[in-house]
Amino acid sequence: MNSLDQLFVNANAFLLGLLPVWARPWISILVRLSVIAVLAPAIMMYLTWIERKIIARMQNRFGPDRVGVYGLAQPLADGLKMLIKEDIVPRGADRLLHLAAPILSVVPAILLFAVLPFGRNMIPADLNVGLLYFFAVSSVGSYAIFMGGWASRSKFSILGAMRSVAQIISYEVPGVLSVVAVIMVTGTLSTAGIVEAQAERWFLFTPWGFVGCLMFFLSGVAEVNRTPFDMPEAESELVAGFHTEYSGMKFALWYMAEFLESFAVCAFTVTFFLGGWHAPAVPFWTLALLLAIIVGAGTRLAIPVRGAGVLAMLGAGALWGAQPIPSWIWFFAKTYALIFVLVWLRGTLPRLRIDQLMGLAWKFFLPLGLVNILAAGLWTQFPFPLGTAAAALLLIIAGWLLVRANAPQSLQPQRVYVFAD
Amino acid sequence: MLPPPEEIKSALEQLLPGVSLTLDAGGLIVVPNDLVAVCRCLKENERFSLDYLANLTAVDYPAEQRMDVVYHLYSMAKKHGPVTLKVKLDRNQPVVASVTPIWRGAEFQEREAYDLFGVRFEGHPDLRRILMWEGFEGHPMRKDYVVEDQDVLG
Amino acid sequence: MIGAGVLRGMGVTFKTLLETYPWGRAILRTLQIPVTDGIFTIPYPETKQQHPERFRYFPFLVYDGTPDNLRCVACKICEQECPPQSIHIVMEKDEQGRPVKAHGRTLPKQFDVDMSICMSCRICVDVCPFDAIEMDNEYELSASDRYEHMIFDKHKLLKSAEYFQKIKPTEAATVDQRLAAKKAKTASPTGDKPSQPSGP
Amino acid sequence: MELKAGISPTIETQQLEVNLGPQHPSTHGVFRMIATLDGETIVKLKPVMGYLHRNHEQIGERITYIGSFPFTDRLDYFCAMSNNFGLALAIEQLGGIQASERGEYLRVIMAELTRLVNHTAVIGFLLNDMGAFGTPLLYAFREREKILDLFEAASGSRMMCNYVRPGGVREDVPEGWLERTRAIVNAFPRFLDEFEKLLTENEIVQQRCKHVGVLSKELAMNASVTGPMLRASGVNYDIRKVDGYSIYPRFTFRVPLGTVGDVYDRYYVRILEMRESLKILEQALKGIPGGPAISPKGQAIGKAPRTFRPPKGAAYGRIEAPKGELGFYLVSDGSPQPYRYHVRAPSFVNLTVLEDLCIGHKVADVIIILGSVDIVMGEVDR
Amino acid sequence: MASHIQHQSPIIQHRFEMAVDQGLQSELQKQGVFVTSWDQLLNWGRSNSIWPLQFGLACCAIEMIATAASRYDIARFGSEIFRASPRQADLIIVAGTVTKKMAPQVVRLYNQMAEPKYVISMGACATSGGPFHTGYNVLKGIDRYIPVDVYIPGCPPTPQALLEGLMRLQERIKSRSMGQEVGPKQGEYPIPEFGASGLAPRYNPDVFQPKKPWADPPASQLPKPIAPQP
Repeated sequence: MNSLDQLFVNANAFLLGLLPVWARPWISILVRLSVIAVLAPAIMMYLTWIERKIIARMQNRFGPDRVGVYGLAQPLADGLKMLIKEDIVPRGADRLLHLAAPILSVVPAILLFAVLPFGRNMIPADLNVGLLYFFAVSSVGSYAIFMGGWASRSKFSILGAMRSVAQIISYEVPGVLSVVAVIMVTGTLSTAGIVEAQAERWFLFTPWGFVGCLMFFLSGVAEVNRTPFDMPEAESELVAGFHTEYSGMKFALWYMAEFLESFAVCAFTVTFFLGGWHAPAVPFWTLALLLAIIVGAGTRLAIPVRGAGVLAMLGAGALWGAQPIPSWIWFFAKTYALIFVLVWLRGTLPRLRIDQLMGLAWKFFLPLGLVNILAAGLWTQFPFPLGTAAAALLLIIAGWLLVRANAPQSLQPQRVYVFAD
Repeated sequence: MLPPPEEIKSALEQLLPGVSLTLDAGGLIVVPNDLVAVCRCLKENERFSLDYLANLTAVDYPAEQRMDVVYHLYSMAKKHGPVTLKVKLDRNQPVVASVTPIWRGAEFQEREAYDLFGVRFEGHPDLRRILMWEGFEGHPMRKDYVVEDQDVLG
Repeated sequence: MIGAGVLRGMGVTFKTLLETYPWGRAILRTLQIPVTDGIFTIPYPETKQQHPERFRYFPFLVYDGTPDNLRCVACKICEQECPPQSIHIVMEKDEQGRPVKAHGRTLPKQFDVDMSICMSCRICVDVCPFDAIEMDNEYELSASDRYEHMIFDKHKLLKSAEYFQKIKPTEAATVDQRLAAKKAKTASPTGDKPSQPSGP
Repeated sequence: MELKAGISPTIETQQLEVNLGPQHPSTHGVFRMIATLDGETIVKLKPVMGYLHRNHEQIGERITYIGSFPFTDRLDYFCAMSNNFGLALAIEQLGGIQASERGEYLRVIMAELTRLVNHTAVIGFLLNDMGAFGTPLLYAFREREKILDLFEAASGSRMMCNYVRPGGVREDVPEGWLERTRAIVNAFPRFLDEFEKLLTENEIVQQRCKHVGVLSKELAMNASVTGPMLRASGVNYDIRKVDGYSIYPRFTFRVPLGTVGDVYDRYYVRILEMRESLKILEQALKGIPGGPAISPKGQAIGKAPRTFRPPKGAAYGRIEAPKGELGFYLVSDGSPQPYRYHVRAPSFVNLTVLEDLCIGHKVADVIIILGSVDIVMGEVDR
Repeated sequence: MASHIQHQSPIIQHRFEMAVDQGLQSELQKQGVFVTSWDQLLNWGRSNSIWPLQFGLACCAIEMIATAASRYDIARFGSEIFRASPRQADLIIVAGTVTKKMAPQVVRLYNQMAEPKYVISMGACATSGGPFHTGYNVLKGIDRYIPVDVYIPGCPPTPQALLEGLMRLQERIKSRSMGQEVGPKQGEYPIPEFGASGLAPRYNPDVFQPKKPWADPPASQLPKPIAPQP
C-alpha cells in the first residue's frame, strides 16, 4: 500500500489520532460530511463548465472564456448571480410545496455520494446494503419533480411533471434489472464489495456485463432527464418543463440536482461495471511502450516531434512502473470519461418522443434485462470458454429478436425519391 | 395550353347558359352571383382543370365607390398559366360568395381580405379577423383609412 | 444494426471537437480524415471582423477640405426618396427667405438623420445627384439614451472626402472621377465661372 | 405501430387548452397556436397570427416602386435576394423592362445561394425543435455565414441585401467574387454529406419524423400549398420549370419529389433540392457573360425612381422562392406609386393545412410539423 | 478578477462612491491581497452571467441567433444559455418590430422576469418602430411601456454591434451599486389594452418622456394618398 494511494486515508487516521477516543467516531462522521458538502457543489459547478466548453468545442466555437482564465470563473459568476436573484412565487402556487420541491430534489442527489467508493478503502459509508440504498434514494427525485410541477400551477409545468414521473418510473425497472446480474455474480450488495470482485476482470468485459452497463447507463441518463431522454424539461415544447415557474436560488437548486444526479449515475456505472477504482488490467507501462512505438513509427510526423513523443511515453512508463497511479485518480478519470459521453450525447442527439421513450423502456430494455440475468447465470455456472460463449450467443439472439419485434415499420423501407424534370 | 381569354369566355358561356362575362385588360369580369358557378366549372372542366388558386385579394376604388376582388387561377395538373377573375362589388356593402368550398387555399386569403378591406364572404367556414386583434374597428387597407398616431417622437 | 446512424452522427460531432484543437487536427490528418474549419469564432472585442468594402451601415455627409465646403445643396431629393422618411433637411435662408450661397452652392442649415429609423438601404446615395451623401461602416453606436445619441445632426454627419477614400477606395475613385468630369464639363463650355446649378 | 389515438372512450378526461406562442421557443417567431389537448394528443388547433403585421402593403402603396425594394428584404428575412427578385420580375412585367444578360445570371446565382441558406437554416431549426441542443443549427449557421459574406461583399449588407433591381442588379459584383463563390459552391457538397451523416440515418430522427404530419396529394393541391412542402407530397410543380421565368430554362436541373408527404420527406426533399441548386450554380458560374450588370433603363430608374411611371394596368409576377410561390400583384394607375401592392406569401398560404396535419398527433409532433412547414413570420403577417 | 475592458466609444461612466478607493486597492493588490467591495463582487457576478430570454420578434432575432452561433459566439460573454421561461432570464433583448398586437405580451413578459432585469432594445424597429413606423399596427418603440437600458441602432444591427451593446450593458451593471436603486423599475408595469384603433394608453407617462430634439418637428413626409384618376 504505497503512500500516495492512501494519502487521504492516512491523513484522516492521523487527524483522528490527535483526538480523544470517545470523540473519534463523531469527528470522523463530521469529516466525511464536510468532504461531501465541499465536494458536491464544486463538482456541480465545474460540470456546468465542462458541459458548456465541450458542447461549444463540438460547434466550432470557444465556450465561456472571458470570465477568468479559460472561463474557469464562469460557474462562480453564475452561482453568485443566482444567489442574489429575486425569488418569485406565482400567485396561484402552493407556497410550501413550491419551496419544498427543489430542496427535496437536491437532498437525495447529495445523499447518493455516501456510498460511492472513491478509492481503495475511501468510502464515506461502507454500508453492506449500498446498492439498495442507491436505488431507494434515487427514486425520491421523481416525487420532487412532480411536486415542483404541480405546485407551480402552470399548464406547461403539469405536462412536464406528468411526463417526468412516467419516464423515471419506467426507467427504474431496467436500471434495477441490469444491476441484479451484478449482485448475482458478486453475491454482495455493498458497493465496496462489488468493486473488490472486479479486481482481475471488469464486469464490462463480460458479455452480460457489457449489455448491463449499456442498459444501466442509458436508464440512468433517462432518470436524470438528459438528452436523448429529456422529455420533462423539453425546452422546445414545454417552455421549461416542470421548472418553468422557478427563478433565483430555487432554480439553481433544480440545476444542481440535475448535474449532481448525472455525476452520480456516471460514478455508479463506473462502480458497478467499470471496475470502480481499479486500474485497467493491462499494465500501463506496456501501453506506454506501445504508444512509444506508434509515435516513433509515425512517418508523417516531424523528427523532433517523434523523438519527444517516444521520450515522453518511455518516461511515463517508467514513472508508472515505479509509482502506480493512485486508485482515486482512476475513479475520477473513468467517471469524467463517462461524463464526457453524457455531454457528447447531449451535443448530438435529438429527443425521443414520450411514447417511443416508454416503448423503449418496457418493450426493449425490460426483456433484455431478464435475458441478461439468464446470461449472467450461464456465465457463472460454466467455465471460461463455454460460459462466455453461451452467454454472448444468448444475448445476441435475444437482442436481434427484440430489435426485429420492436423496430417500427417506419425504419424498414429505404425511401426512394422520384426526380421529375 | 391555356386558350386566350376570349375563347375561355365563349367556352364558359356555352357550358353555363345565362352567365354574363365581360373581358377586361388581363382577365374576365364576373358578376358576383355567377362567381361560384364559374369557378366550379373552371375547376372541374377537363379542358381548364384550374385546380390551384394562387392569389386572392381585394382592390379598393373609393372614387368609383367600388371594390374589386381579384382571383388568379393556375392549373397544377396541366401546368398552364394564369386566368384572372375580377368581381366588382359596391364599396359600402362588399359582399360576395366564398370560394373556400371549391379551393381550400382561399380560406386564409379571404379572411385577410375581410380583415383589411371589409369584404364579407358568404359561406366562409369561420370569417374572423386574421391579422388585426378582435376589438379593432375599421378596415386599415382602405384608401380613406386615417392612421392613428403618426408622430414618431410624440 | 439499429444504433449505426446514431453512432455515425456522434462521430461527426467528435470529429468537429477534434478539429478545433491543433493536436486534434494532427490526429485527423494522420488518419487521412479531411479537416474542414476548426474554430470559426471571431473573438469580437480583441479582433474585429474585416468587413468588405461595400459594407454599409449609416449615411454621412461628405465635405471637401473644410467642413463648411460640403457637397450637399439641400435639394431634398434624398428626403423624398428615403423609404422610411428618416432624413429631415432645412435649407439655409436669410431673413428675406432667399437661399444663402456658400462656395457658389446653397447649403442645408439643418440636416438630421434619425438613426433609429434609417434602414441602411443606400437609396439616398443612389438618388443623390451631387454625390453628397455616402454610406459609412461604423457600427459601434449603441447608446443608453435615445434622443441625444440616435438623432445625428449635421455636425455629427459631416466627414471628409479623405475619410471616404480611406474606407471605400474603389467607390471613392468612381465618385471623384464623376465629379471631375462634371467640373470639367461645367468649367469648359461657360468659361471658367465655377457655377453649380442651384438645386430645384 | 403508429397509434392515431382519438378521444379515448373509456376514461372521462378533461381537455386541456394550451397556448403555444406567441412567445414560445420554437414557433419560429411570434406565431400562436391554441391547442386543445386530450392528454398529450391534439384534438383541435387554431393558429393565431398578426403579431408581426407590419403594414408592408400599406407602406408599399405610399412609396415609389424602387422604394419598396428594401422592404421586400424584410418580408422573408432569410431570403432577401429572392424576395427582391420576385418584385423585380413583377415590375419588369408591369413596366416592360428587359434585364441585361449578366444581370439575369447574377440574379439566378443570388437566388440559388439564398435557397442553400434557407434550406440549411430550416433543417437546423427543425432539428433544434426536435431537441438537438443547437449542434445541427450551428453547423447550418456556420455555412450560412460563409454565404452571407458573399452577399455582403456584393450588396453591402449581410441580410438586407436590396441588391436586385428591375433590369438586373444594382452594382456589378466586385472582382474576385466569382472565384470565391466557386470555391464555396465546390465545398458545399462535402458539408451536405457531413450534415446527412449526422441526420438522415439517425434512428431517433427517423422515428420522430416518419409518418408524422402526413399531407396527402389532393389536400396539398386543393389548399394551394406550394414549394418543398407540395413536392414532398409527390406533386410535380416547380415554378422554375412551369413558368420558366428569367433564364432558368437554360439550366438543366431536376425536381425531387417525395412519396409519403410526412415530416421526413419534407426534410429530405429540401436536402435533394440543395443538391440541385448546386448544379444550377455550377452551370451559372461557368456560363456568366460579361457586359453591364443592369440595363440602361433599369439604371435610369435606379437613379431617379420618381421618373418611373408604368402604364396603367396590373401585373402578377411570381417566382419559386425557397418556401414556395412568392407572388407580387401590382396595380398601376400611371403615378410613380403603385395603386395596389399585394404580396402572395408562401408561408401564409402553406399554414392553411397546419390543423389538418396536427390533429391526432402529440404535442412534440406539432412542434416538428410546424418546423417542417417552415414559416417566417415577416412573410406570414406582412 | 474581472479584466477591465478598455473601450473606445465613450460610455457614460457615472461612477459611484467606492467603498474602497482605487489607490488603496491597487496598493494592496500588489502585495497579493485582493480587496473588493461587496458591490464590485456582486456586480461582477451579475454582469458576467447575463442569461437572455429566448424571445425573438423579427429579422433582428435572426441576427441574435447568428450572434449565439459559432462565428460571433455570445457564449464567451457567459450569456449562452437562452432561457425560455421569463422567470429564469435576466435580460430581455427586444429584437424586432413590436406591433400593437404584441406589445401587451412584451410588457407582461417584462413583468414576469425576476428583479435585477435589463432590457436591450435591439434594432431600429424596437427603438422607434424603425422603417415601419408609419404603419397602423406598429408601436413606435418599446420604450413607451418598459424602461430600456441600451439602444442598439441598425436595421438589423450586425452581431458585433449587439456584442458591443451587451458589453455596454455589462459596463452599466458594473458601474451601479447594489445600494443604489437600479433605475425606477420597481413593481408591475401597466399592461396596455387593445383599443378601437390602437393601444390605450398610448404610452406609459412615467417611463416615456417625449423630448423634441428638433426645433420644428418634421412634418410627416408621407406623400398624400393621390386621389385615383378615373
